[in-house]
Amino acid sequence: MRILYFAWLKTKLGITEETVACSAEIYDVDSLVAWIKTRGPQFQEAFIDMDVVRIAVNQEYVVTNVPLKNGDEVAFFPPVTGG
Amino acid sequence: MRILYFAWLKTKLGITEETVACSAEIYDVDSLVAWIKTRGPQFQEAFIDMDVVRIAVNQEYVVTNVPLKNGDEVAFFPPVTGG
Amino acid sequence: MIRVQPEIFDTGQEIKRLTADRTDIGAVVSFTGLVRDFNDGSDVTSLTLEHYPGMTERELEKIEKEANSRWDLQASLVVHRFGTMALGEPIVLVITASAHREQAFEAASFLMDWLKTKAPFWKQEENASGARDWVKERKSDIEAAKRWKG
Amino acid sequence: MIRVQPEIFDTGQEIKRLTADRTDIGAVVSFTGLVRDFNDGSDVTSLTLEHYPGMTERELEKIEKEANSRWDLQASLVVHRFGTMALGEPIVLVITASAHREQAFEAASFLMDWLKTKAPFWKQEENASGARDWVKERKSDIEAAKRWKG
Repeated sequence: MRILYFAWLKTKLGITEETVACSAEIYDVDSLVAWIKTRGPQFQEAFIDMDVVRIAVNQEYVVTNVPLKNGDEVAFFPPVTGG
Repeated sequence: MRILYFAWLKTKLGITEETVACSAEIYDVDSLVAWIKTRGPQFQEAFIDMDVVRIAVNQEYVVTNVPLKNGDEVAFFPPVTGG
Repeated sequence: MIRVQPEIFDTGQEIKRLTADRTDIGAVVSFTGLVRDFNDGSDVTSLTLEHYPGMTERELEKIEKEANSRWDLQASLVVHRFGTMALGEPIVLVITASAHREQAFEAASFLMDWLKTKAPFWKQEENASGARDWVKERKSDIEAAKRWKG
Repeated sequence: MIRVQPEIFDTGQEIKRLTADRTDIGAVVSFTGLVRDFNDGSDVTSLTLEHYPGMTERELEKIEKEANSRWDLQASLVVHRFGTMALGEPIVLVITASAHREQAFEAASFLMDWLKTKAPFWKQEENASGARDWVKERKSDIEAAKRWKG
């Protein structure tokens, strides 16, 4: 899976994009987020309040937990502020 | 008084503008309209339905009867259709 | 600012002129009304607008002043043409500029609704057979203007 | 039509291009969003917009499609820039063209409200002291978007 981070999530984590393989531990959005939070204090902190994190799978917003497979594109970003 | 007619009122009456002196007979909007209607069938017809005639005195809309004096500018026109 | 003129205008140029060198404007809304080929089902070939010189300017100024009292505008412009115009030509232009978009949108919409029912202009349409007809007042315009009260 | 680009655009030229040689359009509404010097009280000197290439286009297309399904539009255009832009420069443009003005006004307002809450753009403001801050989501934008339901 391709994982993308935007705006302050990108700045805070220092990552724009990474590749993560699906596994017994990482198989849906919730388990992916849980795994990301184990990677260090800045990850823990960035994902502590999921009310300010938006999630898109394959460039579509998701608001519930959905299954993930290798090849998916998952993006994490703050509420949008364009226009 | 200067009397002005616009749009279909002008076309129907064949008058753009005329001067009428105030008198014992013509002293307010209602008496002016009453006098105009005596001037011939096309005048009678043009003013038969006052719901489709708008009146301005000195370039301000009036919706009630107001007194007139020499020097006033009185305009009769249909509901506006600009924009 | 208001202008009543027979000459054609350019919406883009008017927007540029109104907002040039301004860095306090966040939102600009423009409305352009154009001569279109069908009005209420009849085939229009050209349009002639008559107006009441003097009163027209007074009414447009009043309407613009009212918009500026109701909304927080940084700039506003109303341009209305008179005379004969061809299909596709612009008739009327409203521009509103504000720090916030809702203000600019509402003020522009209000300006058009009030202008439509208050500014002394009358449209005469010419159709393919050469007949000229005075355009009738529209109920929808009266209803639209009522939204804003006052 | 939608476009996502770093280049500056000209509202007037875009209106012209969209309405050229059309005689069926009665009303054109444009909204232009500009970089302004104050946002929520802080002194802004420039603005940088990040976006999510691919998803941005998809979202804008969805929003434009939704507007065209809700209102009777003869033409519509959404242009959104990304990258760094100076004070006074345009950020976003929405144009709607319709036979009737209410349709054009409402659709333009809707497009902006949905774009503000759905299109994946993020603003970073630079202020006089060189500090860069990510702009926070506005409650008023969320409320505005709710007006349209769906």
